[in-house]
Amino acid sequence: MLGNLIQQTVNALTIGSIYALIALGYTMVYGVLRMINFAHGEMFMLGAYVAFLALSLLVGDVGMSGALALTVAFLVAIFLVGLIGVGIERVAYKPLRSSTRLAPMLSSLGVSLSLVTGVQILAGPQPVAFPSFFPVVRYQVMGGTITLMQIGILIAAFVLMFGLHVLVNRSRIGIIVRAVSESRPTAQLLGINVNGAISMVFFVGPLLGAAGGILYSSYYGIMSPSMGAVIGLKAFTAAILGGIGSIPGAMLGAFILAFIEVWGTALLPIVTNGVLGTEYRDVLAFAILILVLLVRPAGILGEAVSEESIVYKREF
Amino acid sequence: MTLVFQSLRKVYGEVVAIDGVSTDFAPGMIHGVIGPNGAGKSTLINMTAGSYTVSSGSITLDGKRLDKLKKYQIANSGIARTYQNIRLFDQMSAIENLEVCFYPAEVAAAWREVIWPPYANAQRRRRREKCMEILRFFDLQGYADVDAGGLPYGRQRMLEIARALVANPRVLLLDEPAAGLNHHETAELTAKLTALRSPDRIMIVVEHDMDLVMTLCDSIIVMHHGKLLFRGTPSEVQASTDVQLAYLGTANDIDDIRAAAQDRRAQLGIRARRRS
Amino acid sequence: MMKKTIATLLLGASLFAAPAMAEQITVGMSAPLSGAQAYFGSTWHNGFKLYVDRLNADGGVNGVTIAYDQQDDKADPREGTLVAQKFCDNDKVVLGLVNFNSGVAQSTLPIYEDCTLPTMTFGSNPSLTKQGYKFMVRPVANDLAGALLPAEYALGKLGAKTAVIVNDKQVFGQGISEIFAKNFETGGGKVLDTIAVAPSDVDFTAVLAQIKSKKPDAIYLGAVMPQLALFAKQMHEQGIAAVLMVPDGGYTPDLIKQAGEANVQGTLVAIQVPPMDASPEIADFAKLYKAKYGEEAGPYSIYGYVQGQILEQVLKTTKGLTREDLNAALHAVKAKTVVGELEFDETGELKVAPSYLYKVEGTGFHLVGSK
Amino acid sequence: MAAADTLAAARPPANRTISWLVFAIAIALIVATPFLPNYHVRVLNSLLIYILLGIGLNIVIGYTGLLDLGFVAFYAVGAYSYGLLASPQLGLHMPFLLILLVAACLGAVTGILLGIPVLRLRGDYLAIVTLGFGEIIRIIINNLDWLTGGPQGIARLDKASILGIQIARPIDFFWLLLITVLIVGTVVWRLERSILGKAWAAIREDQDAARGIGINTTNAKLAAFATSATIGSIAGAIFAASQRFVSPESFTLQESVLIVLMIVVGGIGNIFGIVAGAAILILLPELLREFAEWRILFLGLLMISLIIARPAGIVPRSFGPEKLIRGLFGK
Repeated sequence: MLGNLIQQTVNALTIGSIYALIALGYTMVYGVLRMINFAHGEMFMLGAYVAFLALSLLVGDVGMSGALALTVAFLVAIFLVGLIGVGIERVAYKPLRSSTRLAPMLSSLGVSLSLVTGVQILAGPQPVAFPSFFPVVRYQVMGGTITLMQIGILIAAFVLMFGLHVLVNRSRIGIIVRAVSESRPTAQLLGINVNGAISMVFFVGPLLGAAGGILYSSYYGIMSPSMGAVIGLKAFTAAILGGIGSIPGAMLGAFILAFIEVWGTALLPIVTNGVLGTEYRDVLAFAILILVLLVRPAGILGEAVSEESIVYKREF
Repeated sequence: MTLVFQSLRKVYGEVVAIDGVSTDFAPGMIHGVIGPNGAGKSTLINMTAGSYTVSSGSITLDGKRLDKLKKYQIANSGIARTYQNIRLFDQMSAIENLEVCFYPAEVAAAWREVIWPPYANAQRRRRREKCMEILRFFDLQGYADVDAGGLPYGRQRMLEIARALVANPRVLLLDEPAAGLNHHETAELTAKLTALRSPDRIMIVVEHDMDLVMTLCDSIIVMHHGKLLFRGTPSEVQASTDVQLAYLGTANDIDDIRAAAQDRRAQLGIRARRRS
Repeated sequence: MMKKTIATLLLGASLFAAPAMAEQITVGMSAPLSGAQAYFGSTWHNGFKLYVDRLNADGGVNGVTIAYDQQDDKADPREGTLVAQKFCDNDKVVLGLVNFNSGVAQSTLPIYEDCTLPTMTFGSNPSLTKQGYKFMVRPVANDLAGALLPAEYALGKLGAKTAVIVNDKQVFGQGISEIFAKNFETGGGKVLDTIAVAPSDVDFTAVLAQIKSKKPDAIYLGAVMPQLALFAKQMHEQGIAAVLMVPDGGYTPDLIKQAGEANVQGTLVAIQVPPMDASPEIADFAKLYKAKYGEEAGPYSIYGYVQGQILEQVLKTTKGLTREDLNAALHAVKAKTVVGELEFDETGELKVAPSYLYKVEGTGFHLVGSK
Repeated sequence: MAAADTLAAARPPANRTISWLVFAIAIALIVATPFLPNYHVRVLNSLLIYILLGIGLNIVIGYTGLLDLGFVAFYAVGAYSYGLLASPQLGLHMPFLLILLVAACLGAVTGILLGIPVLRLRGDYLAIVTLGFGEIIRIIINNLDWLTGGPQGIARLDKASILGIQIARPIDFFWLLLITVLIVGTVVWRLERSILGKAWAAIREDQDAARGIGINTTNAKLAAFATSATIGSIAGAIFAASQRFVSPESFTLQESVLIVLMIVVGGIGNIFGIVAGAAILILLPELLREFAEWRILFLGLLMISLIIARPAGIVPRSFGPEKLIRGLFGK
């Protein structure tokens, strides 16, 4: 039982850290643009595909080997996807910045549709086996099984999140991004390069998302063009749960969601005496989300908006 | 009977924004609320209108407790307000901004408007005429069918006051109505507000424009650090050293107060114009 | 150039006027060609196109060439009905090769019935043939057959006493796993638990922990790829020793590739397809497919190929090329195909539906039973 | 009288040519439909169902300014009402009109029940919660096998008939849907112009200020939610009757998103905009069906370009039914 407990906790942490990497992208974009970026899930998917492509080029054509190729592929992929993110923002969202809030959101839906279909056409619609970034090593900890992969994912995710923390809180760029998040008009008045800050966010968000995608594909050994949709929705839910716009909130929300999923699957049939099986797991997740929002309408760490501090009179 | 505050308090976490204010406002008069930045003037308005909750104490209008009501119920109890940052319904025409105020009285018959066109037309005509009247009072009739968001800033301020008047409220709360207005517009505003004085109506004006407050108001409340510092007629306020201290720390000249207020007004004006 | 065009036109006109056997028939093909299931739909269709193109290259069947009109139904019942109506309205379409998904077939079959368009329906849900449709046949074994062999094998050869059933709560996965459960219990086994997972799930560790504590002899997983591979992989990683049994979707090299060779050893896959090396014809098919499309055949490609063979036989025996004629011929057909001789009963179901059971050994599938 | 003068002056002139053109195309299409092949009629039916759904959802999104991403839940409620009350599933075979009534009521009740807890949430939080409710309803339908048939759905639904006239052929459904769209469209348009509609607009523009003028925003939003749900549910019942099969696959999140897209691409808050949006997003993929994946790619790129070119939608907000009528009759 203890072994199971430990193992499920590690599982939840692993999944949660991947969710967190993606949720951060949602929340950062929301912070600066008040926009739900529906195409963000596709950055996750692109990460895996670009890394796969890079890896096969490195190993196949360049002849690089093993661990080095994996590391290079990982870095190249997340960097490229970051650039793609910036490009997408320029083309599909920037022209809509002064328009209603719905317009860029729906434009991002179009981007999402195009990216998924584009990859389907280029790489084929079927799922593809994805190489493991870590050797298969299992550790037995008090009866539970933990893999090296899980440890690797946790470390990688935490390094990235710590990097983001430093970037946001300790660097000049971070200050600029935070200023723009606080109030775009004021930042503009103060002569801050708002476009630069937005580009930065659209670079860092997809970069983290892509990292999440690579770790995820590596963890499950598979990638598919449609994988962004499901995970994207989950990460978005996590970001909302934690309080969208809040960076710590996104991480917290992601881990809470992962724990709900893992423990929901394990406990639902037991608690309800078999009436509700694991198939109701997503219902449980959404129900908890709804309950949290009823108590805290702006999410766990989100700031409640008062009437006077509202930025937009229209919500959409 | 009057609008009464009874040891009103508003607390945000550690910060006490309003600290035990007790006062009352008589109908037929225009009451000014002044005080330096952060004195709690707007908070007072927001609490009265139900935009903010009341931490403790009570607000009653004609003996009826308001502070436990929801915001829309407070509005329907005869309290209307304007906002420091104009909050019109931007994509509705000027006259629609006024017409919608008939909602509380007429929503119960909305279904008749849907199924019976002649009734709907009659209702619409009636509403329109009433609102046109108010628009004319504010010289806005020419803008009736223009989207409120597209009006010049000064007109928006007027339209917001017009909107507050549709339901013929007992209490009219004006939160910095002159903010961002030029001299000409301010004069116009003063004239309109003076004309709105009526024996049944309690008008409360929060304002930084001292000239406006001094000429317009019958009675003035001075707020300082969330407390009621002074209450009196304009001339009493001008004579009070307490008030001068509150505004400027050490100053003793009402002209300095005026200058400080002017500064604040200019800032607000910039902000407000940019928003629009 | 001009002359040639006119000649063609004239030729066309004269052929059009010719009685009875016109030169070309059109087959309406409908399957998900976009979206998550596009791979299954398109590779299945490719199998059919592969065979038909070869027939056409040889001058058709008795001079009749076959054209196809391939349409995307997105696995959506609403879109399926639109496609169905499109085929119905097109007089040139005399046969349908339709609906990969039983759910879509449920809403399109009444339309095909109304316009008397005979179809070879692919959806394998048993209920489809129980609704009295006169214009459909199902050239593949339904789920009843697909889930019988694994249950018998588990009980008999493996001596399994207990099983846990997992399904993805989709039409196919749920249907087939319920039938397995029934067969397993009729044969004397005990179903310890039935667990449903979401069709989008990729992480089964929590479910597996639950299963682990029940210590079943066998696990039946009613789902499709890539869930089959993910489940097998995680099951092995959790150290669960039970035998994993999966339906036809797992009969693909992807199962072994995606799960990792070590993780799927001993997994049993039931499918209606004989081994690719079972006969020269099948090996031939696999080679031809790869040559034409540049990739390995999909899990359902061979069915498409078989349907091409059925069509060939139908064209050989039909009286005319009207929908009614083809329908009659289709119901009466006895077709020799790469999976054996196929014929239909009056409900349109295969009289004998061959089914096979494979075990994953190394990087390949080894036949361990057939029926 | 001065009021009337300024009124006339301020209103934009009605464009007679465009009005007549739109009117003529609509009439021509309606008159021609009985002579079209069944496939085209079915496509038009599909279009009409989406227009109906669009009209319903537009009340919440376009008029009231609330982003509802779970609209498909009400569509499902209506469809399953028909599925359960007119099929062998429960052995019930109720008449179509009665089911339509039941579906409408159920839709309204579901709308209110879902609305009560969520309507105090703002903006994006409302969006995710409605999305969650949409998914919850779909998952429950998918798992309540004993009632809904689970993923297998409910097959062999009764043929619909109204007062003894059977509604079975595509063209029958065309007339049924056309009449429904006209009735619902008119009712919704009149609602929008009523005092309730004005309150919805006020909530959309600034819900705090709306409260400040005495609007009980919760009730007004609930009214919007319930009306919209009722329409969604009616559309669902007709959809089920025309498909004669219901299964959870028809009620996915993508469907909700598609309807939102229709509204925004066409012109938010405008009934004609919905028609335009539906035409683009339903007809275009239909015309390109054989191109499989390419058509989806094309659609995605088209969506981006359209939204960038016309962020407020193809049909300008000002070109509503009122303007059409004035354009036609020269008032």
